[in-house]
Amino acid sequence: MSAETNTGTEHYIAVQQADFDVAQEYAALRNNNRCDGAVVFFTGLVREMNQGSAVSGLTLEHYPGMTEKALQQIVGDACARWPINRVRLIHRVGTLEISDQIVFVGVSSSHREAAFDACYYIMDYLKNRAPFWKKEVTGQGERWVEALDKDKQALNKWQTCDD
Amino acid sequence: MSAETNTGTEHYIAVQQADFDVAQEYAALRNNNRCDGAVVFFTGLVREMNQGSAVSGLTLEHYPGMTEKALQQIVGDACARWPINRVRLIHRVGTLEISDQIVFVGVSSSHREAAFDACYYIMDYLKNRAPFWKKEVTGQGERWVEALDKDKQALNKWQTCDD
Amino acid sequence: MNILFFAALREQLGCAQCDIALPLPASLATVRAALIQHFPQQADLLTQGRALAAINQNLINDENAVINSGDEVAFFPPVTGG
Amino acid sequence: MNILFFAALREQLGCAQCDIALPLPASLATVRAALIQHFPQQADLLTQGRALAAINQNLINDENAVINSGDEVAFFPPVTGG
Repeated sequence: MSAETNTGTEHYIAVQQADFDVAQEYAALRNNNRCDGAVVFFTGLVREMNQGSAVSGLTLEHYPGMTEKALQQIVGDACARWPINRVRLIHRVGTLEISDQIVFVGVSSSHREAAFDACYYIMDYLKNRAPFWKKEVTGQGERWVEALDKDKQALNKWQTCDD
Repeated sequence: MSAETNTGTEHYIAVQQADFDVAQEYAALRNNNRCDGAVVFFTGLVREMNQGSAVSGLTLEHYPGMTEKALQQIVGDACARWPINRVRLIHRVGTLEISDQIVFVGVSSSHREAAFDACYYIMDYLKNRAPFWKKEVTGQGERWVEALDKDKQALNKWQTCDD
Repeated sequence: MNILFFAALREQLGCAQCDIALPLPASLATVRAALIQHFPQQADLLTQGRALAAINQNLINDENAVINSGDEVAFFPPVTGG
Repeated sequence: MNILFFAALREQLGCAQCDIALPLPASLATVRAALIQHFPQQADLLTQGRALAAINQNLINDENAVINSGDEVAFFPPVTGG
């Protein structure tokens, strides 16, 4: 249930049950990196309230093999679009509790614009293209989380004229 | 040379010579926070190359009093514009070396859109409105960093119809 | 041919995969139609938009995409990670 | 009135603050003109755009803004933090 893949010298992508350590990920983006002036990262956490119900935990299912492939594609696309130097992307699967960390995306770049845009882009595409599914435990039992139109619409901001 | 100000229960703004610990800042955004599903943070680092020259270090001067006021204004504006819950903003002053941390902006929110936008907004306005000035040490001696048009233009993305 | 299912669709169909007799190559539309015939009670869950499709672990939006013998084919609901 | 200077402007003028005799209230434009008269060699550094102005620690873009007795006034170059 764990897969670690390097897409180039400086990128790291992992799908794993284990938790991740943000300090360690930040250090990996920053250590021996004299050229980058900007690091942007995102972490997704399990929220107590979702789609109108109190949630006590969730299970993350994925499609092994395709997940890693989809994440590599998304990171590769971001690298082709912005001058970013290091990317670290970790997504957890399995059983998680409230406030647990779900996903980490960290990007370093010379300048902040590329780091912000690439990090945001990776999350928007992950939300729409990477085969993960959340099943929540609520007071009314278990339920699969519904995909939201707003996540699909979030991709519009990345459309360019030649798309 | 250190000033710590709370702008509301959940926000933290500091201007200080001391370094900051990203893990500690992240913990402060995340601990006992059951409602936020997204944390976005930015760190700015001293780059080796800037505006065409190799840099060996820099000194950050600021306008004590006005700096804190400007940062509070920017964070307050971001909070008025997006549903964000916690903001932590630390900017260092004094003498810094290559790869040193300069600035931290961390934002937590229920959803990623608000966290990304607010963090990016705070950095863009800080770059244009907060009275800090960098003096770099290069092989050719010391020089004050020039303000860039692209930083001024970065504010355009935040213009709304009623501005 | 073998087809994989994930998440809510896996639970609703009651199986993680199934075998369907179908001459290959065939279009994604043809495979989807055969799948609907195989699970008539869950037809609405398998329509385009409700069930996404992947061929060889790539998300496919084009219903004219061709599936060849040996391809890995999967159907699943819109994704909800992140 | 007392005026504060920061960063490159402080170094170029050779002082962190200066005292200028001027009847108050006065507009920012009037104060800027008096400052330029006081530092004729550095006139170009003090023009609008090259030297930003703050009144009571608020950045002021309007040259018609009024400065009253007791206000804290500062001039400095465009900022470069972050």
